[in-house]
Amino acid sequence: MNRTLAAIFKKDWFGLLIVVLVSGLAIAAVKPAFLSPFNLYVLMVSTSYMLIIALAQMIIIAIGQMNLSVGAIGGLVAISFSGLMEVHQISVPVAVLSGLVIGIACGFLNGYITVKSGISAFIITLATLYIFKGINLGITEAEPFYNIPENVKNFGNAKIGNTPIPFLLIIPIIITILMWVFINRTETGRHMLAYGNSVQSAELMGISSSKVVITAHIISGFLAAIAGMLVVCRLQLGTPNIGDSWLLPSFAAPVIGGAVLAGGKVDVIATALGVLIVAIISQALVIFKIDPFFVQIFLGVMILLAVFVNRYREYKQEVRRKIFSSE
Amino acid sequence: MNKKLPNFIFTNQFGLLFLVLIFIIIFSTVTDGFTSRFNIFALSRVIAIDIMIGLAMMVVILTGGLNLALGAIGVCAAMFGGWCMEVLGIPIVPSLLLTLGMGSLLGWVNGIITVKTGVHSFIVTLATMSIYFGFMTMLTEAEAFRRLPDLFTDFGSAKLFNKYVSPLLLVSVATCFTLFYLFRFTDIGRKLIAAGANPEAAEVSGISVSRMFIYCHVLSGFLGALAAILLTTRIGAAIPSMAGQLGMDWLLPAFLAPVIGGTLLSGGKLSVFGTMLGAVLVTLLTNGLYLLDVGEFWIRFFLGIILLLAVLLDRARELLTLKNVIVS
Amino acid sequence: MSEFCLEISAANKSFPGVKALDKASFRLRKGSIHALLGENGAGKSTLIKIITGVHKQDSGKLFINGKEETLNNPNDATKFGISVVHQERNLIRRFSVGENLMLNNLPKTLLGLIDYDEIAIQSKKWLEIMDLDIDPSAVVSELTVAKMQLCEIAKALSLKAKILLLDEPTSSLSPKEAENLFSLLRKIVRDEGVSIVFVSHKLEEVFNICDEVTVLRDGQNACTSENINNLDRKKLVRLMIGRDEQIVKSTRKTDKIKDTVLALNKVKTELGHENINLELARSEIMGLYGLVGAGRTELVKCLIGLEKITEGDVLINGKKTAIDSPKSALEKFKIGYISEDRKKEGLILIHNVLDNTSITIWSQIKKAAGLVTDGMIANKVNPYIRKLEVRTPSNYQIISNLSGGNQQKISVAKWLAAGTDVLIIDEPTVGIDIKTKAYLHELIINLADNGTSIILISSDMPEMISLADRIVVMKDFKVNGIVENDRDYDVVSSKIMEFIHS
Amino acid sequence: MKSLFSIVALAAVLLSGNAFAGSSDTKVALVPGGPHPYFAAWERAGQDAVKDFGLGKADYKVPAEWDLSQQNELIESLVGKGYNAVLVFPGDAVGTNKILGELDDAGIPTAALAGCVEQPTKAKMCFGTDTGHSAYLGTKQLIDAMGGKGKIAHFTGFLVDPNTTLRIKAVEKAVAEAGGGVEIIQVIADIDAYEPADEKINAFMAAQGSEVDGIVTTAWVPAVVAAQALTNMGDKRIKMVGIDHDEVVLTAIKAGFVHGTMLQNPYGQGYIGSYAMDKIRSGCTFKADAPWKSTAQTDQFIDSGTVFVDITDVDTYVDAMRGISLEILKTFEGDFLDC
Repeated sequence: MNRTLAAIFKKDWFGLLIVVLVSGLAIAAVKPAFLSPFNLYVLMVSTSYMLIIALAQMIIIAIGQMNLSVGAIGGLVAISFSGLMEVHQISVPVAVLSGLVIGIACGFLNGYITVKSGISAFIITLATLYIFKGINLGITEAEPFYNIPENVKNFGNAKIGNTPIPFLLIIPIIITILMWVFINRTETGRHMLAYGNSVQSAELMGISSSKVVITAHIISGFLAAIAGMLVVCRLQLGTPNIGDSWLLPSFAAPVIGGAVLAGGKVDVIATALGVLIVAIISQALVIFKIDPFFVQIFLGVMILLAVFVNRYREYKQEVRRKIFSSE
Repeated sequence: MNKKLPNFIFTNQFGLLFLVLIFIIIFSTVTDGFTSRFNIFALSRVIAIDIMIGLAMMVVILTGGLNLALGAIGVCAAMFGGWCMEVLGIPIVPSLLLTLGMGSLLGWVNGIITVKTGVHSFIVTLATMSIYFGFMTMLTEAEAFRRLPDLFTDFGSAKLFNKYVSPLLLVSVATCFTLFYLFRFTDIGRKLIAAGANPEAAEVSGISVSRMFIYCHVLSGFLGALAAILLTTRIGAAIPSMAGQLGMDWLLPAFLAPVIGGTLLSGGKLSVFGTMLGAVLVTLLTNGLYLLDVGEFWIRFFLGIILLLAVLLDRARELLTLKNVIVS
Repeated sequence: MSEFCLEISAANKSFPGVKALDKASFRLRKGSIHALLGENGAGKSTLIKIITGVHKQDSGKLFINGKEETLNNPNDATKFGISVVHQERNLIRRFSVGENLMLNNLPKTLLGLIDYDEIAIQSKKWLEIMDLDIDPSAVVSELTVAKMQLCEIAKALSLKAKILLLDEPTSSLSPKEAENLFSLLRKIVRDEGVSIVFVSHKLEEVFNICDEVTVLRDGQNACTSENINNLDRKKLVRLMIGRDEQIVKSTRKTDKIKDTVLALNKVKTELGHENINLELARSEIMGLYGLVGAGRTELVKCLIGLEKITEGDVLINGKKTAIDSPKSALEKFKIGYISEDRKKEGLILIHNVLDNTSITIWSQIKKAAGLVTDGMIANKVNPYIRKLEVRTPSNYQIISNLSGGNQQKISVAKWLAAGTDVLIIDEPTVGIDIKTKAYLHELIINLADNGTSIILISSDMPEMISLADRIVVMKDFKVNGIVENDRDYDVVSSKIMEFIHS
Repeated sequence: MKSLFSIVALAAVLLSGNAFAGSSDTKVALVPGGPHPYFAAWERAGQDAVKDFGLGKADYKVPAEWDLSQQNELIESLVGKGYNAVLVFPGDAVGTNKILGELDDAGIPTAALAGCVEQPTKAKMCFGTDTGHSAYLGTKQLIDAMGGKGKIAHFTGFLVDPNTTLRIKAVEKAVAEAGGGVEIIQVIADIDAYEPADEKINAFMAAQGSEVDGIVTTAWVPAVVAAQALTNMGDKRIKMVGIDHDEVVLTAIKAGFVHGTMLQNPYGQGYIGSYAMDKIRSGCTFKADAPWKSTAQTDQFIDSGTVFVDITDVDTYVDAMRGISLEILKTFEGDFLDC
């Protein structure tokens, strides 16, 4: 029993859970409104799509790469999704489906080019970022699509029964669980982490790089697509700017969750908590009426703190490793 | 560091030079006004700034890291310089020195944090970016400094070589040669590269890697400030939005130039002139695409396509030839 | 059914510029341990890569159990039960031992999800075969190298390997661990019906466990499936290098050894060394011997300032000093360290010969404004590159394109160039062919004779005894005893063993 | 945008009003700050100007990104292409001045459109909206709607944009004038992207929704998101005054969730702006005693019309705009120009 407790304590997400609870309670103590149903609802809404965006980046971090085009894919899907429904009167399910297909296609493109060219994904996705966003602007000429079907809009606002839980949160929750299972309990998932740990070893173990990398990018594109469409549901319009602001948070959450940019170490639960922390912070900034000029600084400091904490936890283990690492 | 000439043909720079020439020929034939004096002058000025931004990022990429705070540093430095000139009334030269000092200082902070915590500079600079920028907006309340000495602002619009070239370009090119000397012909430069290529080996070989990494970040801040100065003379004022929200408008040119120029993202291999040509290529393309009526909304798309082709082309060349040039 | 489980006949393989294999043949008898020998660059690794499906031979046939087969990729090889244990550790360090063993065919539950309990059970089986009592859920990164090695073999077995290739398996093992490994190899050959291809530079080992020998020289067969009993060391060496081996009989003049240059006094380190007392005299070769994990490399790393010394004094020429970094070790105290880990700590693989050889001397030779040109460097380092007979097309060759032996020569050359008073040499001849090895031995002795004090870390007992003047035996991060080396192999080695097991 | 069609009608009216003979070699470039729906009307305005006033060209040219340098690059390339008059929405109220000066040296007349550049400037005029004043008027409207007392929240855009600071000050001014009854309880800025805007504004609603009585938004995105938020909440107690003509805002006004919005006149700006540029190129100069308005930024300001619309005239605001444009155009030459 004690050993399991110790094991839990070692987990990345444990510390974060504490942070979430403490900060949550602290804020609530000062501003009871923080725990009001509506506020919780708002919190969960903003968490919902950020969660998926973070996972879309996390899966790429897992294989030791970066995907700069997450936002561009999300934006492209968002406007295609709403555009198809407005301009071409396509039924919602079909629109969703084609949205997913586009996302997957974009992801596949990223993965395929990265694998075949052997160029760092950072560069490839930097280029595709231009391409996807370019198509987006080319199609929309910066004009939003407004006529979103009612049922889509409702989905964006509805709560489950009279709980404060938004419908929007359902899909992200399901996906988070699936991702956890995928990373920890499926062969492909483990192979991705193995690849992230050491490309060379993975290949010598007969793990196919191209399969791993392409799959990862497809998943990333798929998730970005879902996020894009959720944002449309939420905003109730398909504007070309969707996705422009995703890049930084997409990295912040996994990193706060203790992910290693070099690859091979990610934690779904911790990432989810990372998203929650970021959301709580930005809410706290509003609730406590922090001077708008001060907000940026605050966020930066928070990221640094989170990282320092993670580093400190690793530090001791490292000293041990030094001793163990034999001649 | 091979000096045998025939190998030059297989270098990344040659490939880029080739592309640049091709596009120059294309644009000057199919578009009107590409070769107009006004356009060339304008180009020279944009290129100058993009080169400087590219170099500033390059020196951090050398360590295998990234400097997301580059834009923020640039703006902070420029605003500080503007403040020195306008509010404190300090003469131009000392003000500029202070500006560069500020840039170096902010870079130094990035370096220290990265080295001391061992956290990847991507994260560190991600954080410092919003911190620096936040302080800047807070202190300036987004008020621009535009009563700058005429002598200073005129420099940005001065025209040389019978009005074809901006002096800014000379500054950038001079900087390129200085950096080339640093990395190719000095012990410190060689140490910087070695530290970037394999920190453990460099450390064991008696190089203080952490110091080298800090130098790289300081140098990055310094060049960032220099780029900001050029930009300030070009827009005639120090304005908080000169690099966009959080200074992120600088990031794309900052990555593109070194990346296209053949600087290794994993560190330890850079190309000063490659970065220069990279910046030239990108600016050339944007300008050319604007001139060809592709429809402004599609410009990003075409830019992306061409960038992709450029890196793929370079990769193909790389696979055909065995690279052994570390600095060029 | 053929008596050979693996057979390659007249295989040719060329790479741009070199003919790596020239009608090379190889036959592996079922249930045998077969030594594959040859100098670096003789074509061993190419042959192995063909056997494991990494490369494809240009011409020539490959038979498995008598049937001709083609291997297009490593997976094919795995399917035929061929698997290889490489020199570099190839486990996923953040994964558990069990998962590493099972990674290629992870047991699944009905839902198709990974079944970790099952992993524990199955992997346990293979660990037991290798007499490893590790918890399958233990994380690899916390194992000792020796254990990692055994895990890799266990992994190979778990892949139902019938043909096992071991590439320099003992390069980082202590004699005891090596002996343990050998008995296990014999065991699996006996019990699991495995046949083993054994690649090593340590001829003692070959005679110890191998049944048959194939020697390659310049891509051709110097001998094919020769029975070990028809060979002796002399013959074997002649087959490998085409001439007799000059045995280095130490001509050390110990009279030169005097006045302590470096002394450790009750030293305690953050890595856990306790009460270390050592004295090193001018032009002395002091050996550090011990099992893997005895803390030898760790000790010298603390000495040159890579890790911290927490208590006790370091005296250089009698003066108390604090060495805070390799930089000051090199520049202030002229102490150098040739790392055992060439790829990680020794060389910068993506840089060229010139830069790697000169890395230690840039600050020495710089002129005004920090000027350091290739010309200035070449003048300084070329003598050493020539002296060490480094084989490279030009000074601008990228290190990663050089053979292991030449790489090692470079990592030595850069410290010769630095002109240090104290040189710490860590496992200098691991994975190095006989010629280079002998050469490096002579070099070390010359250095000492000319006044350099040397700390030699080696797990190779013969090497240690032929070189060192005094042998310090370490165990569990402590000094267990010091043996004056009178170069009488049996006496000295037994003394050493006593200290190790006391 | 349906508003366009009725605006084409305006063109007809204007034509009949005054006939323009011959075609000039004036090539006007209408350059917005970046891709943004606000400016869409400029494209049509330019085309109509060409038809009606016989310009050589009047093209709508959009920078690839919202980025001062991108805008400068575009303008420079346009000049390279032979455009000889530039109407620009300043990428930065100060930073854009330099290039305008350089264009002026090259003999190319320029004017700031929709938003102003700060003086000193070589821009011939600022024809557009006095951002500060519009914010001020909007707040006044809001305060009236609130019955002269209550708590106000102000949502606005990027802090790096000097206009943002102007707007914040203007809102404060209006509140101050209203006396003690009204107070600003919160300013939320830097929300020019939809996702963060949605997050912050809703967070605000959750925390302060019960206390706040009025909301004034002085940037496009916050206006859209706030209007959306109120609609979703179905809250008609909180009064809101938005800005610009995004359909979300207009629908919210019709539905009664938003009190009203401060409209600008993009079509008129593009149409009359192009006309003015042509006049200036054909040798006209601005009168010394022209009836300039002056703003915090410039004293060579011509108001392109800022009207407040609420539920009563939201359907007919286009006519209001037409009226204004007509007025301006009628008197423009007489009042401002020496030809």
